[in-house]
Amino acid sequence: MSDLFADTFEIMLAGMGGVFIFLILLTFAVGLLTKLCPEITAPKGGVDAQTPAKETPNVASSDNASAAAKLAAVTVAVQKYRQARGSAADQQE
Amino acid sequence: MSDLFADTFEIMLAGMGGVFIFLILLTFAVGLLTKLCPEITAPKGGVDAQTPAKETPNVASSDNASAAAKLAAVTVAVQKYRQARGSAADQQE
Amino acid sequence: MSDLFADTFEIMLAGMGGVFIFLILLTFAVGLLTKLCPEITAPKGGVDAQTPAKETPNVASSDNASAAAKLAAVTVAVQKYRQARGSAADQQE
Amino acid sequence: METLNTLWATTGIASLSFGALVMIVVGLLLIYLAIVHKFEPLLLLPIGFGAVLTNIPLAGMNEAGGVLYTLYSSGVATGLFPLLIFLGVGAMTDFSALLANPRMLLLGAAAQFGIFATLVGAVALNLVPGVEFTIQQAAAIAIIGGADGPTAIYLSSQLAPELLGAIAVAAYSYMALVPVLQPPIMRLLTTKKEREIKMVQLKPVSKRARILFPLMVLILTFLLLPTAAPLIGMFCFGNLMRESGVVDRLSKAAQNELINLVTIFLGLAVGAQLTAGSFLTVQTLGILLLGAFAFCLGTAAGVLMAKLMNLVSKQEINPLIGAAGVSAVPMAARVVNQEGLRANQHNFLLMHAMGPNVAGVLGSAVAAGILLALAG
Amino acid sequence: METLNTLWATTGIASLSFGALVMIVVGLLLIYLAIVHKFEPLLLLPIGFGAVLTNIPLAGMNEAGGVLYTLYSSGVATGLFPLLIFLGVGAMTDFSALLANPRMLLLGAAAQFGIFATLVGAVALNLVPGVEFTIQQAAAIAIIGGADGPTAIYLSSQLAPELLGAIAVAAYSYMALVPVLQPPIMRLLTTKKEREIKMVQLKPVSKRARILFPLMVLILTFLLLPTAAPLIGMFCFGNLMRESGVVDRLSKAAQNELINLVTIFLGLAVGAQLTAGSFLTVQTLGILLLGAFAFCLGTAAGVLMAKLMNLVSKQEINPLIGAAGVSAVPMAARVVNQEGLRANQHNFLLMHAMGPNVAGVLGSAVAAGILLALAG
Amino acid sequence: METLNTLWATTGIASLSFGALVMIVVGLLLIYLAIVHKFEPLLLLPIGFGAVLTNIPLAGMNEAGGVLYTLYSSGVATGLFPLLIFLGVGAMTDFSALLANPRMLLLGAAAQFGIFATLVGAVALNLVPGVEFTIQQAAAIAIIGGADGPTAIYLSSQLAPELLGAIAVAAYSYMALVPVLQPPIMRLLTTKKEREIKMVQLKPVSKRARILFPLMVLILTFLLLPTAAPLIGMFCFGNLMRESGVVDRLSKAAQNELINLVTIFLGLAVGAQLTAGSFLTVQTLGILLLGAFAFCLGTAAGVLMAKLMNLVSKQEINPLIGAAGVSAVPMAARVVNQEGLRANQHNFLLMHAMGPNVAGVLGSAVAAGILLALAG
Ligand code: NA
Ligand code: NA
Ligand code: NA
Repeated sequence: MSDLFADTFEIMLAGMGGVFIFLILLTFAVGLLTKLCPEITAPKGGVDAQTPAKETPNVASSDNASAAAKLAAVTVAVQKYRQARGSAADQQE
Repeated sequence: MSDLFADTFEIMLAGMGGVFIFLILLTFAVGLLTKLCPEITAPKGGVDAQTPAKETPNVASSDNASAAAKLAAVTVAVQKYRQARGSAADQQE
Repeated sequence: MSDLFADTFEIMLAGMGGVFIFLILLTFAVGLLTKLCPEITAPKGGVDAQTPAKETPNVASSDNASAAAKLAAVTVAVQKYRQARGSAADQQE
Repeated sequence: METLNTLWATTGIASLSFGALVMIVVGLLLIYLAIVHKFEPLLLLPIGFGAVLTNIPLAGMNEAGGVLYTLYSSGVATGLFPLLIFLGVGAMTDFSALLANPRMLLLGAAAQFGIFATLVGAVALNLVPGVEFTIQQAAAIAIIGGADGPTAIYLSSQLAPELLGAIAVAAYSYMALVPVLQPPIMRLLTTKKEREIKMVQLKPVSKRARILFPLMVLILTFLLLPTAAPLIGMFCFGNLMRESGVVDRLSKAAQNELINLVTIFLGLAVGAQLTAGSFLTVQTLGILLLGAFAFCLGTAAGVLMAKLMNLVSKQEINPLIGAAGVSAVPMAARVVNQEGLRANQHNFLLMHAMGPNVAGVLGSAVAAGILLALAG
Repeated sequence: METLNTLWATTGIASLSFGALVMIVVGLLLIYLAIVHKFEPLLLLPIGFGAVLTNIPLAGMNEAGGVLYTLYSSGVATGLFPLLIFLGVGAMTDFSALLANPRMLLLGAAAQFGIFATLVGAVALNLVPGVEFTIQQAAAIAIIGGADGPTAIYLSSQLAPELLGAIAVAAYSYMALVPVLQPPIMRLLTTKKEREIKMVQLKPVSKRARILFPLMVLILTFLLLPTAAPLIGMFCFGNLMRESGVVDRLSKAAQNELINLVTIFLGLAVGAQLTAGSFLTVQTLGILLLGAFAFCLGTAAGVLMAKLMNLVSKQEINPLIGAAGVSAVPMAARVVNQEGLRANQHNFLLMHAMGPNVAGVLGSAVAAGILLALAG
Repeated sequence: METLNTLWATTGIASLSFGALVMIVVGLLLIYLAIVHKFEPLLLLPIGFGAVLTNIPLAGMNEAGGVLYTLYSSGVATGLFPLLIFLGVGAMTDFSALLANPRMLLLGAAAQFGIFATLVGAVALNLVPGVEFTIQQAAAIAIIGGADGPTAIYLSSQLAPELLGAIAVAAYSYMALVPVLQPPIMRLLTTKKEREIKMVQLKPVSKRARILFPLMVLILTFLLLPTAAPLIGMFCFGNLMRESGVVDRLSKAAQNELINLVTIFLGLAVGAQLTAGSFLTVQTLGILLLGAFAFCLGTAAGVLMAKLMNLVSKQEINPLIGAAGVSAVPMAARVVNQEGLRANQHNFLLMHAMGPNVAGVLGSAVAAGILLALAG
């Protein structure tokens, strides 16, 4: 019994040690990885590009934005409609 | 042979009896169930709440409704558009 | 060794022959098939029917088309919105 | 030269047997019925194709190591595929109409008379020389009257796998023929006045009742008829996933991906049982005959039960809806609706027929459980 | 008459055992918790249903030839289902938050203390008369502290299949109880000031880094801990499919169809292990007790590790996020966010807690590998 | 202390073998090619990952009980997975272009010369000391020239499973290299004038013809070449589901869920065959060499056949489209289109190349059937 206890205790120590060794090594590896593969600044522009789009619903009264949005809405809707009709037609064929 | 016949006849009687016993018991159980778990009147309100929404396309000329609908349309469409662009961007990356 | 060679060579000849026989027979069979099951002229009309729909986005400035497209947009968007709300309601229930 | 001989020996022409040829024609016929006449195409197209493949000589697709054999032994012989289909069907079934009017369960019970009368009929056919059905085979044939594909396939995989191909073909064919078989019987047994009966609108059913219903059915099955537990259990599991509202993604997967993929596999594997040796027999004729008999009797029993209920109870029901008790969801309910409209242009019975229709699914699963218990 | 006797003998009432009845109630209780209290319904609803089905007498659904047995032996005993779930989870996991702040891995490591302390605790329970856990069983129980369902099921299928049912139920129940179990511990071990710490915004991570990360984890596993390769390998495969961007249709199939279908099968098969003989034991009580112990210790260790890191490093972290290191994705991260908001209305910790949260998944898979190596 | 020793003994470093290391690098290389160079990523990413996993020492993922072994033995050794993929490919294939111009079948036939010439080539390689291919192995290698992944995997699982890994890698790699391998050959064998030939527009094809086509192919297979029935049969089944229009949900399931899930499993299981013992051999070099040889010969044969047809017939065809006869759908057709545009900016050959392209799929399935009959 106390043998089993001692073994288990040893497994506990070795186990926690193993988990920490593995994840500490991984920490360094990730640090290295993100240093070697930095995020290019492009995404910031990407975020900028997205921001106005996100705000569109709020500024829907402003002319240009709303016109663009409407066009998008129309395009999407017409596509949806056509798809729906198209697949219905397929089944009736 | 006539033994098999008799057996089969007995299975028929026991079978139809069993089916009826099972489903009659279930009938009473369902009666009890629907009595214990009545439908709350809320859904009627739910239906009311839905009705104007359903009519929206017909009253699209009335100002408020159409404005709301347009806003919804624009929002959906812009989201769709952005998703589409977003995933396309992902693949081009 | 040279036996294996001879066998393999024979397989090559029989194989190419077999492939050609199979696909030549299929060629004749397909010829017969398309002769027996000609395409009816209807599909051309079908293409015609689709053409104006495809052009809609381009003529979005023309009044009628854009009105129809807007209606479609609104309808789709409202349906989407209702579905979204409906399923959200389901989960909150 | 020898190579050419070998090649010739491996053509189908060289080892053509008459039986295989006939079975390939049978397979093509099923495909024809599925595509041109829309005979239960989801099952009969794969079954027909499986029948063609299994009868191609030398291909060995239904022998150990072949793909059809693999599908059959892992999915049909174990009962797995039909039970998974039943799970999906449970997830697709809405019991609202039944819960709103639980007396409809009686119609679903009565329509199972087709099953048990056919059991006797199959044993009686033993009097014909050359036909010899065991009680297990008779039970597997009788379940055709349940008008429920997965139930029929499951029961015959357990009781009489040697008849599985013929039974599945008969079950799905007659389900496709419901619009032809049922109306004459329905009209024969009802007066025009009865067919014109309008039924009161159904009350809405609470979500809680819809959630508790599959659990209640399961508990009843556990107490009364454990042999029906595989079928009814999987069905109720699917239905509980649907109604619980907390596992939407699983419920949708069961209704779509699961049922579609398993249908492809099940159809091919069942079709692979359609070999000359097992199908081109007098027994098959008997099965086709008995199947039609079972369908017609079940329809009649449902209609007559509805008329009996009208004698006893005050709240009238249109006896046409009794015919939907055989299940064949949703075809039988549509046929009822159509006949109702024929009698009176404004008599829409579809929703009312859904009650006996889904009751029939439960009814035939119960009947299958009883047959497993008594004839298994 | 004899037929009626046979029929009676095949009712569930006639062969009811007390143990089976209790287990059916346990199954219904799990279903109740899943539906009404939203206790991990995706798993606990199928597990509960499987528990009911497996305990229906005479139905034999968990005996050779039965559908639950077929699912268990082909999918759980082989480890296939939990590994496929892990593949799908990998395809659903976004490691951006972790890559932006790799120190979070330390929190995921610390929280595994719950596992190893429970290992000792389980062996200590052997001092209680009537309880007798082998080291393999202790290891399988301890992994409950990993707060990760597939890992727990996989490890106990390999080390102690006889306890699988109880371990799975405990694991998913405590994961559902995270919002109840964790907050008191989190508040006890932190000051209000600590809980108010705001963290700096995360930097974006390049696509290339996100692609290389699963490969790096895989290589580290290969070099250091091959016994964890099945779990971590499948997880990394899913994640690589997600991030690579070249196999979108496979990645989506893994996140949807695959994980949904396998969840249905896995749940039923795991539930089928909940039989009276294996569940109604003192051991089960021990498992439930130890599971709670493991969860609480893991939470505490994560929080304390965060405080320790604040002592050493200058860039402060909110110690609440240490609690997310137990995994229980995404529940634990949401609890952290909620506690952060309680301390300061403008303190949004969700994104920051995702780092330790996904680190905890890796941490417990590593711990499982070590237990397989040392106690297997 | 002993525990630490055990732990060390279970690290991958301690039991690293040179062969396994090389194979892991090979796996990573395949992943690199899949992600960065988009080399058939749907297959080569899972294959590469499977190759890494199978070579992790001590993990035993490809030994009895391991998950890769389970996938291989149940899905690849039985031929099930490649056949299901072929079913899905059938459901995705549109034969309209071929039906509108059935002479294209001749190009699909000619391009199979690559296969049979390679068969001789493989046997000839036996003259090189250290290389020893049996006729079965030679046949499995030759099928790489079919430029069709599932066909190659199916045939080598039946004839030479020990070479399956190398053959699959070669087949998919060369299919990815089609834009590099084919254009020089195409230009070498054609004049600029020939490449500028514009082809007449294709007539539309009736729905009925598209439905009857797969059945016709099936019947021809049954009569002439039953050994090709598993491949061609499953392919035609998928195509019939697509064209029939009555089983849309099954057809879509075959094109999406089925093919996606099976691709994940197939890729992992095939990759698991890439072990040092079976891959790091002189034979593998031979296979890679012969595969390139087969591709080039097939391309040349297709182009020359087109030129021959121009000598005989009046309705001119652009000989470039002969190159699409090797299949490699749709990559080869795209390459043809590109080369056509290079010769003349207004010469769009894509639709015309689809005819020989899908003919090549049938052609290599026919060739596989012949090889099974003669070398099996
Ligand atoms: Na029925
Ligand atoms: Na964890
Ligand atoms: Na080819």
